[in-house]
Amino acid sequence: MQPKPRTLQILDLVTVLFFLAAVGMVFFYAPLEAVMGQVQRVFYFHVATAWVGMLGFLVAAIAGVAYLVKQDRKWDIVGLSAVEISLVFFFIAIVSGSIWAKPSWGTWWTWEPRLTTAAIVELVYAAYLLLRQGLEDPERRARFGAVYAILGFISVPLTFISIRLFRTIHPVVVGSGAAAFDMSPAMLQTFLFSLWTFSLVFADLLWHRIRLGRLAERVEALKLKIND
Amino acid sequence: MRAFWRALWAIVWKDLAAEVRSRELLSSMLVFALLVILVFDFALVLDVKARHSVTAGVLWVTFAFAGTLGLNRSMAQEKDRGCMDGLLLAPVDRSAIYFGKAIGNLFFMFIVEAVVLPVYSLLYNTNLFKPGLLLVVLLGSVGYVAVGTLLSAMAVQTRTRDVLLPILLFPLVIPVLIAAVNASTAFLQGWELAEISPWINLLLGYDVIFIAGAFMVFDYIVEE
Amino acid sequence: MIAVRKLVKRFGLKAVLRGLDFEVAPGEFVALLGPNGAGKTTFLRILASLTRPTLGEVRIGGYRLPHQAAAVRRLLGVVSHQPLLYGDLTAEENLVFFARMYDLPEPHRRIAEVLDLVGLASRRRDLVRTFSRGMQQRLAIGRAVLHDPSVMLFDEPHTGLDQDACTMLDTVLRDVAARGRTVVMTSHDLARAGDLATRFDVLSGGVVCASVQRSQVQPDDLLAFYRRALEDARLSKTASQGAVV
Amino acid sequence: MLLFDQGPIETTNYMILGYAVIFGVMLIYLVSLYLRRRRLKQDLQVFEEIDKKGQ
Repeated sequence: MQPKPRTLQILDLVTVLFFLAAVGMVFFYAPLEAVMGQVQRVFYFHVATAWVGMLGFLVAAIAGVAYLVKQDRKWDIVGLSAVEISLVFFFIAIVSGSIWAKPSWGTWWTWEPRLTTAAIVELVYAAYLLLRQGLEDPERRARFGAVYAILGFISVPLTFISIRLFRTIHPVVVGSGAAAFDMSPAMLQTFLFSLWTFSLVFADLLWHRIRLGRLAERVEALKLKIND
Repeated sequence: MRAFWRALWAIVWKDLAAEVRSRELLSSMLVFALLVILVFDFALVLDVKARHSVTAGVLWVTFAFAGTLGLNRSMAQEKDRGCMDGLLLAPVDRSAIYFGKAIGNLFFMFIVEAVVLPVYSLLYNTNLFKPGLLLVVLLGSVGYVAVGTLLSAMAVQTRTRDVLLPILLFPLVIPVLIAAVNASTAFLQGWELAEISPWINLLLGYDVIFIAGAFMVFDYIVEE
Repeated sequence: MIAVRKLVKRFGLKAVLRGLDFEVAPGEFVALLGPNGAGKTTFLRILASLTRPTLGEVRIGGYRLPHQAAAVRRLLGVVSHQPLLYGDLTAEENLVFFARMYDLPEPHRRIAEVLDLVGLASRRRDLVRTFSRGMQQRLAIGRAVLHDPSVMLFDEPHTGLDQDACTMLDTVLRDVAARGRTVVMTSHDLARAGDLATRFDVLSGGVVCASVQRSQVQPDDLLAFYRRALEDARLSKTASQGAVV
Repeated sequence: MLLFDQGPIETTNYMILGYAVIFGVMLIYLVSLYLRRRRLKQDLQVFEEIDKKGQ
């Protein structure tokens, strides 16, 4: 195994520091929200995890295009890594969003456009992984994965628009309006800082996951060499 | 260009001719579609008022479910006896194969819809034959089949095969289903055109985007 | 007619073909022999333009694969161990369909000719589903020669056929080959290949490891030649691995 | 940290639950990355030894 690159070590350190700082800001710097109380603090990391999920989706689609053009396996590893991380973070976003919704809207789940779209994206990713699982030939797995990641990426904005359109015609009855609140400067700072921190977390995790993929590839190559 | 169209229609003709012989694709789609309607009737215990509001939903779920049967079967026919290789060996652009299969599938969808709509109208004593609704059915089916044909070509090459198609397909066609259901309801309940047009635009947009997308990536699905 | 240089095909990390060189002159009938998993089918699929090569150069009739695939496809007739036919269409309809796919100028005259050639004229209105395996395979040959290709690829055409059907198939194969066509056939049936081919190549370890002309080998010695070729390939591989240490 | 204000609703439990999920799932993912890496490294070691012996 190649030793951990120096840049990655630095990125690890910076990410951890930023993460600790973000946690500090969320709990000690951001003021208590006037209506919602403590639960509003979930909001900062909830949005940040959703942001990471979207970032991963974007990276997976770009990696998909790159794979189809270059036919280079490293893009397949990037795509799979991005999807896996996105899957985890979208899951966090959905569950934390639901926890936030309970006291705010009085229900664990509402068919709110963003929440619903996130759930559908999660299903697209699940389908992506199932598709890969059903294919033996790694080259075909990479190709189909790339195609599906691209199609998924195209469909999601349309899904969001359609749900949005649907909900404006039939407005959500349950606790509408409670979702909106004004952010004080300290809140806004915390919010933006969280977004920035989670972007770093994403980059760091992606790098680690890609390294893991490359390691797996090396093991696979060695296995083939021995069996030969 | 002439060769392209000849090959495209040859594939459509081949699919239809084989179907006229075996009828296995349409018969399973139709029986299944009618069963879905029946199941909905029992499951939802439709009283007159409730039925009125869910008609479009029931119709589109029926089309979508019956559609996956047809899509699977149509692509499995190509895969089982190596026929897909036969198509790929022909000196035509791969998109002719995609469009040929897609038009064949679309045709089967239309036949199912042409049976389901009057049967539903008859069973529940409503008239579903409104020009607006037919337009929605057309646009919705085009989008559904455009994505479905592409994904069925992927699904038949996997170990899990038939099981995988709905899992791959449904998350991607959600926009079509939402838009088609809403537009259908709107036409059935006689809404204002201004309220309907966003849905029609969405369907049109989806159709254009996904036909173009499928056209571009189909090569990567069928060629090794 | 066919020129392959340093062809490499990998499926993922697994190399199936490793720098294969292969040359076929016009009119030759080459039998590709080799154990299962040697990469015969993969190689034939690359020649058939169904699989893209990872590295290396493939030329057929002067056209390069995969870039000039459409031109190559016009030259190729392919028969695989699957019939590549539609069971719910009649023999004639199958051929009509493929004639359209190849955009043939006078389809009906040509289809009648081909049906005569493969001896199925009397069954032309029957569904392919009702055909025996041997008849399906003959019709598959009919489909492959429909557009009068100059290069023919046979992938284990005898698979699943009984003795009689094999003999009939051989007659058709010989007939097809006799018209000056270049033929590459994979087979693990040495006796059948020995009857048909003019040259024998052995594929092992992802390369062509031995080649012999029919004139240079007695039919009875073919098996010995094949065994020796595989043994040599095994030894040279062990030797090359030994050299690493 | 706690401001005993009259205004906001008491939602501390939800906040704790939310962050338990956020940190918990992230931790699980990190552990899974670590475990997968460790197993691959073990495999690599084993295969490298076999490879050396084989030659």
